Parts: sequence; structure tokens; C-alpha cells
Amino acid sequence: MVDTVKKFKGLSRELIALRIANELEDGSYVNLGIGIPTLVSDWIEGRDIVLQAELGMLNTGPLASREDVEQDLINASCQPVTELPGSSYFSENESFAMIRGGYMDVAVLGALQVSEKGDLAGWSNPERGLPEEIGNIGGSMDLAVGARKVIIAMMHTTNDGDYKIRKECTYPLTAQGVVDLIVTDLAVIEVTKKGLLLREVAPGVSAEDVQSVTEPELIVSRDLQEIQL
Amino acid sequence: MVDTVKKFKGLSRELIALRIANELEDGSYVNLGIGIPTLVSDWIEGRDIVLQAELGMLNTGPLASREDVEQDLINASCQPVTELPGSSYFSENESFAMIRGGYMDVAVLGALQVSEKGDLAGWSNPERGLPEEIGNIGGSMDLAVGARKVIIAMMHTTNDGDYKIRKECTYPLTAQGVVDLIVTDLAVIEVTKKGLLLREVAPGVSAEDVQSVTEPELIVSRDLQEIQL
Amino acid sequence: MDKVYPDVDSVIADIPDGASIAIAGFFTAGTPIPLIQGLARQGAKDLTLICMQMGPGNEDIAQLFMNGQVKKAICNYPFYRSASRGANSPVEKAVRNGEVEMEVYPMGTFTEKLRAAGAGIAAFYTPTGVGTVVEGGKEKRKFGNREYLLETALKPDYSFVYAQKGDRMGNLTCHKTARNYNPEMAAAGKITIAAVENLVEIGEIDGDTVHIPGIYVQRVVKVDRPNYFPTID
Amino acid sequence: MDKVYPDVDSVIADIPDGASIAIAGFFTAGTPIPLIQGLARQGAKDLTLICMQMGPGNEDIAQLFMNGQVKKAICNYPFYRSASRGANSPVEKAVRNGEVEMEVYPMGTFTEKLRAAGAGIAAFYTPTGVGTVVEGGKEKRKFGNREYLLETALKPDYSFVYAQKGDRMGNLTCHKTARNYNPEMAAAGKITIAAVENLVEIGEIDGDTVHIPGIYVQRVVKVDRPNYFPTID
Repeated sequence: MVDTVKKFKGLSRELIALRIANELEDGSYVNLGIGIPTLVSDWIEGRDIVLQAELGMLNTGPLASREDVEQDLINASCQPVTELPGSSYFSENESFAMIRGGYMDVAVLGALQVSEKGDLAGWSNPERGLPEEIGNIGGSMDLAVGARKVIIAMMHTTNDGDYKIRKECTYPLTAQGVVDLIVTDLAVIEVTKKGLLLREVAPGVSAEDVQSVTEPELIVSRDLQEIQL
Repeated sequence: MVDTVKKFKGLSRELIALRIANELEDGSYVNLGIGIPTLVSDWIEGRDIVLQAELGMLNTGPLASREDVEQDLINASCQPVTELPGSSYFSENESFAMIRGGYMDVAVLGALQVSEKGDLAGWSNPERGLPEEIGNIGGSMDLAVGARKVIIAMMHTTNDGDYKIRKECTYPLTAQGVVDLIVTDLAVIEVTKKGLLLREVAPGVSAEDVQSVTEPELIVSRDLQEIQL
Repeated sequence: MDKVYPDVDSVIADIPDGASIAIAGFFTAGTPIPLIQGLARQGAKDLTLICMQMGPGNEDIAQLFMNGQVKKAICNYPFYRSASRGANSPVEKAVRNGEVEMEVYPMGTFTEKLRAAGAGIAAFYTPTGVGTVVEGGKEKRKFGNREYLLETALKPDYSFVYAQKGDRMGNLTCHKTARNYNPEMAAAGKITIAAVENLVEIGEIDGDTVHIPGIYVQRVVKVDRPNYFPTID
Repeated sequence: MDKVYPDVDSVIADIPDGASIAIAGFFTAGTPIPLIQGLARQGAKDLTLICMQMGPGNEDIAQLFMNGQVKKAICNYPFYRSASRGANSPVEKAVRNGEVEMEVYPMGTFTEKLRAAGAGIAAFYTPTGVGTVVEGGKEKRKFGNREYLLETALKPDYSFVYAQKGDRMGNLTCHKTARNYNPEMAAAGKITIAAVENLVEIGEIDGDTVHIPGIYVQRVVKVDRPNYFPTID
């Protein structure tokens, strides 16, 4: 348990999204989950990256301005979006065939907790008090098991200062052992077979600072850098 | 074994097809197999019946005349066909989803043998001498298990005068217990739980004549009629 | 073939108490709202609703719960995102109070169960949900190095779908992201009812652009396009 | 994204000996003939071909057998209808002589195995083939009152597909019954190569009419439409 709330000042949600945008390779197909992941789209306009909207669209464009809103053109967060040259539409079933079939190069997802083994808990907060098997699963479980690479975008701790990066997840799992990279307001951490590798830290934040708000022991990279934006 | 070849003169292939066309209800979706079944299409022009071509088309029209041939518009027998108002195209996979999913009201199929239990053998003639699991299965197995009603169109005996309607099929099966109605050059026979019910005979052919070229014992309908064309 | 009914009330009149009904649409997009509203008027009870959402972005579904018409919900994203907003939602209340039974599936599994029903597939093995509460008592099996869950087909008595354009034979085309669940739910339903915004004559739709072949659609009704604005928070 | 290769030879240059290759097309319709002809020139050996037909209506496939390039064939309707014509066919001879291994599946099972591979489904239960030689050693299982066979996914190293129109990102549209196996084979292939009759710029294809989204297509090549006339007798 972390005893102080928000010990360190790190990146904004927008800059977490920017760091992730820099991680994406040109020519890749990417799905962005609800929350911080959605903000990644603001940083890739004009790049050679195709976004998927899981309800059945490839090459999703930027959010629609009020006068461009089409009821039949929304993203998975139910926001009105626009199309781009080369956009295509298909059924939800085809969309998840694509996701499970391994066609998403990267899924960027939010998380409530991530374990040092790469387990992801993101769909259900038990504090809401619903029966354990009931909640908004959405597309997260399929994306977590289907995407070639899973990047987590989240704040490093809860609003109460609790660990979100943990030895074991205590919340209901989305999937086991699927997370490849964790990008938070404080750090960029790679999930490796040997454990969590701390690769980058936010400006003004040390490796020790990050460790103090991370439950499992971090391996500090020999090439530890400040997060490059 | 029947010891004389072609004992009785019955209906032509075209009239077998006509009898089957009369069996089809308006408003139904129908798949026609290769051989005599294909001829049924000549008798339903203008009727409210939708034909499926199993490679991925609904509302298949008549065969194309030479000047109308389109390479991209063929039926399952690889014959150039035409389209009708309301024709639609889809993938082979969707086509068989439709077939297995129970959407074909009727499949009209050819057969090498049919048993009194409604077993169908139609895809492989062992006399060709290929390994038993190898041959042209085509769409027959899916159609046989998927269609709501299976009507067999065939000559009553082989060219050598052998039984085709048998106690047990001796050729490799297409499916078990699927046949509902058998229409041959000599008779219309319904497959019932109690056995084969002889409902209609060709002009000039008696129930005894039909029995003499049919291995299993036939139940003769109280309403036995001459085939109505 | 003419599958067109004169109005919403007649097209759903025979739906009995206890029926299972799949309702297409991703939150708002492609949802057959006039049919859901008709169902509220029609009054059938003890219904099993099979629908991705159960309220957020779709107040008309929530109304069916408030009317006490729903016995069971099979879904994917039933609640508002916000816990505080959810606490006041009739759907979430009904689930908390045990008045409604609810099954939740991952989105891909949910749609694949319907697809399997339409395609004559009894069951399938998916990697989604392994190691999670979704496992429940389901069979888990290894293929290659990976574990998969066995999920079975889900066949609704009725499916409600929405299309931008439909002809009298039931050939349908959908528009952009309003396609979503419509094709697979249309194929899954024993009786599929299509609400179409534009009813056209047979032959007006190019066969290469049909998204839902008419064979899957038993009834068609012309509706006015409902006006809605999305929100799921 | 620009997935266009300059010509057939370069688009298939890297296919190694021992590769499995799915080839779309129903006999003649929608078959990527220029890619098959290229494969004959390229010379890769010990190939596993996954294709509905193995000769009838498709002399170019038969040529691969005559070249000794084929180790195994996974198919549905491999032979001519006529036994006497078949007796003279190089494909049937190769099978009779045990020079080529062959697996034959019912048409729906054949395409569903490919669909499963593209859709991340490991295996599925189908009613087709129960009580026939197709059962082989497969698991048979009852769901409800009916028996089903377990069939597994089939993932090719390469898929060859054909489209009437394609853009540089690999979005494809097919024409009438030439669609057939193309969508599911495109999704199944680890590397999918599309031969397109009309190569267009990105944005020229209406997104609602795309039959094969570009995500499934890794390489695109412009070809001239081959001229063929169907016969399977």
C-alpha cells in the first residue's frame, strides 16, 4: 500500500498518449481502447497508421466536429468520428475475427491493475459491488488475447495512491500474461520473462521514486532514460 | 440384383425434374444439385422460388445464352447463368453457413443409392477405384444435413439394372437418414419412419413393377396415384 | 416474395411471453429503436434479451426493464461506465436486486455465439476469456500450445435488425458503423424482423453490395429514422 | 500504406519449398490464375495446396502437379466428374500412384476450417460428415439431440486471392460469384497476395462495398484478367 496520494508529478494523460504514439510503427494496424488510449489518435494524424474501431471500421479518422456528426459513424467509445480515404466497414463479428485472428499489430488499453507477469485487470472494479461475473467486458478480453502487442496506458497509481502495478492482480482479470509494455505518468516499463524492466522515467522522477509506487521489484535498465517525447 | 436392364419405361429426366418442380412450394429457398436436379430450374421460371448457387448467390436465373456469358457469373455446376432482380452475392463460407444453418427449405440432389432409412450415397462410386476417403465431395454432405427437406432426383436403377433404392447403401454415404422424398423415372416414394411409402407410379407402371426394381419392401399408399405432371 | 408488413405493431404482434429476442446495434448505431419501442407497447413478458448493451445509449431497452418485461439479459456492455450513474439505472438496479438474470460475454464471444447459431455450428473454441471469470464451468482445451474455451451457439427466437435500405425480399444494406451486429443477428434469428429506413423495390439493390441476403429475413417493416445522439457515460 | 508489387514474379519470389498455399476460386470463377502460373515459373517444391479444385476447370493447378511441385493437396472437388477423363488426368494419376497425399473435406467444412484460422477460432463442431468416411478419427460429440464432428482450423502460409478491384492498401471488391473463397482465404493466410484486375488509388472504393478489408492483404499485384471458359466434366 502506498501511503501518500500522488507522490510525484508526472506526465499528463495527453503526454502518456504521445509517448505511446511514438511507440507505434508506421504501417501498423492499431486498436485504441476507451480512456487515455483514445487520446493517442490525436498524435498520429497524418502518420501511416490504420486505426480500427472495434464495432466494424478500419481507418477511423479524427473525432467529428459538431457539424460533421453522423449517427452511423461512431467509434467504440460511441463518439462521432470521421472517415479517411481507404476507410472500410464490416460487421462486428468480422471485426472480432480480425482481432482474435491476430491482425491487430497493437492494442492500446487502459487498466485498473497490471501484474509483473503481464496479467491485465481492466474490466471490472469490484468496488462497484456487482456480482463478480457481471460487468462491462466490452472488447477488452478479445483485444488482450488477440493483439500481437498490448500496450497499457494508465496513471501509475490509483487516485487513492494504491498500487496499480502489482505482484498479483486483485481485481478480476481481463487476460493472463498478455501485457508487453506499460506507459504511465511516471514511467515506461517493459514486461519481460525476467520481470518488469524499467526503461524510462518521467522528467524529475528517479528509478527509486518509481519503485516506491510499484509493488513488484523493478529491474532497472542499464540504458535508463528520461521519457522521450 | 435385378436381372434385366431397364425393365420398365418411365419418365424422362426432364419429367422427373418437372414432378419435383411441382413439389416445391412458392416462397421457398431451394438448392439444386448437379445432374437431373439442375433441370428443375427449367420448370420454375416465373415462380416465386429462390434458387441458391452454393458458390455464393441467391436468386440465380436461367442459364446464360452464349452472348450473355459472364465469367464471373456461374452456378455450382460451373455453368454460366444469369441474374434476376433481387439476386445477391456472398462468400462461399456465408453460403455454407446458410446451408448448415437450416435456411434451405429444399435441397434437390442426385444419388447413387438411397436406403430405406433415408441414408444417401451420392459422392463416390467405389468402382472408380480411388482410396475410400478421396473423391469429389462437393457441397453434397452439407446440403444433405442442412436442408429442411431433401428430395432425391434419380433413375430408379443403375444403367446395369442394379438396385439404387436399397436396404442398406453399399457405397460411401453422403449422410445418414436425411432423405425425405425420392423421385425417379418410375415412382415417387416418401421416406417415413415405418419405411418407404410408394405414393405415385409412372404411367403404365404398377406398384408391383416398382417393387420388382426396389430392394426394400415398399408400403403402398392407400391413395396410390399416377404421377401428376 | 413480399415480406413487408404494414407497420411496427403488426410485425411484432405474435411475439409471445417467454421469447428470446436478439436486438442489434452498437449502443446507438444500427439499433432498431422503433421495434424496441413497439415491444414496450406490445407488452410481451418474461423476455430474454440478447443485446450488446442494456441501457447506456439506449433508453428504450431500459424501458423494457422498467416495464418488468425482461426475465434475462445476455449481453456484453450492460451498464453505464460511471458507477454513480449506474447506481441509479433501472437495469443495474434490477440486476443488483436479483430481479433479472444476466449473462455477460466478451464482445467477440457474444457475436461469435450468434454467428455459430446462424451458421449451423454447435460450438467453437475461442482463446478469449481463458484465465478469467468467463471460464465459469466451461470446458478448457489445448490446441497447439494455447488454451481455449468451448462456447456454444446462441439461437434467438426473434432477431430485430436495422438497415439503411431493404427490398421486399428482405435483402438489406447497412450504413457505415451501423452495420455492427446486424448481419450475424439476422442470420441467427429463427424469425428475423428488419426495420428499414428506405424500402425499395426488388432489383434496386446491386447484388454485390447486399450485406444481409434476404434468406435470413422473414419480415420487413419501413420505419422513420430515429433521431438519437450517442452517450455511454 | 502501399502494398503494391511491380509484377507477379516479384510478389511470389520468396515462397519457399514446403510452403502451404491456399488458392481461391470456384473452379474458374475468382481464381488467381496469373499467380498460379507464376508459381509454376518460380518452381517452389514440396508445396501443400489448399484449393477447392485440383484440376477440373483449372489446368494451371494441374500443371503444378505435372511439374512435381506438389506434396499434398487439401481440397473438396479434386477430380473431373467423368471417371474416364479423370483416369487420364495428371492429378488423379499422382493420387492413385501415391505420389501426392490428399485430404478431401466437405465444401462447408473446407471453407469453415479456413474461416476459423482467420478468426482465431481453434476448432468447431459441425454436423456435416457425421456417419460418413469424413468422420475418420475425429471427435464426435452430441449437442442437444444431434451429433457433430470436431474440425480444426487450417492456416496457410500464403493465400492467393483474386479481386475485380483493389486499392494500394489492399482493400478489395469482388465481382458476383467470383467472390466465393476469396474473403475467407484472404483472412486465413499468414501472407495474403491479391491479384487485382483494376488497381485504384486509396479512397476510390466506397468503404461500405469493400468485401475484403486491406488488413488481411499483405501484397497486391495488378494482373490482366485471364480469359477462361468453365468446364468441370
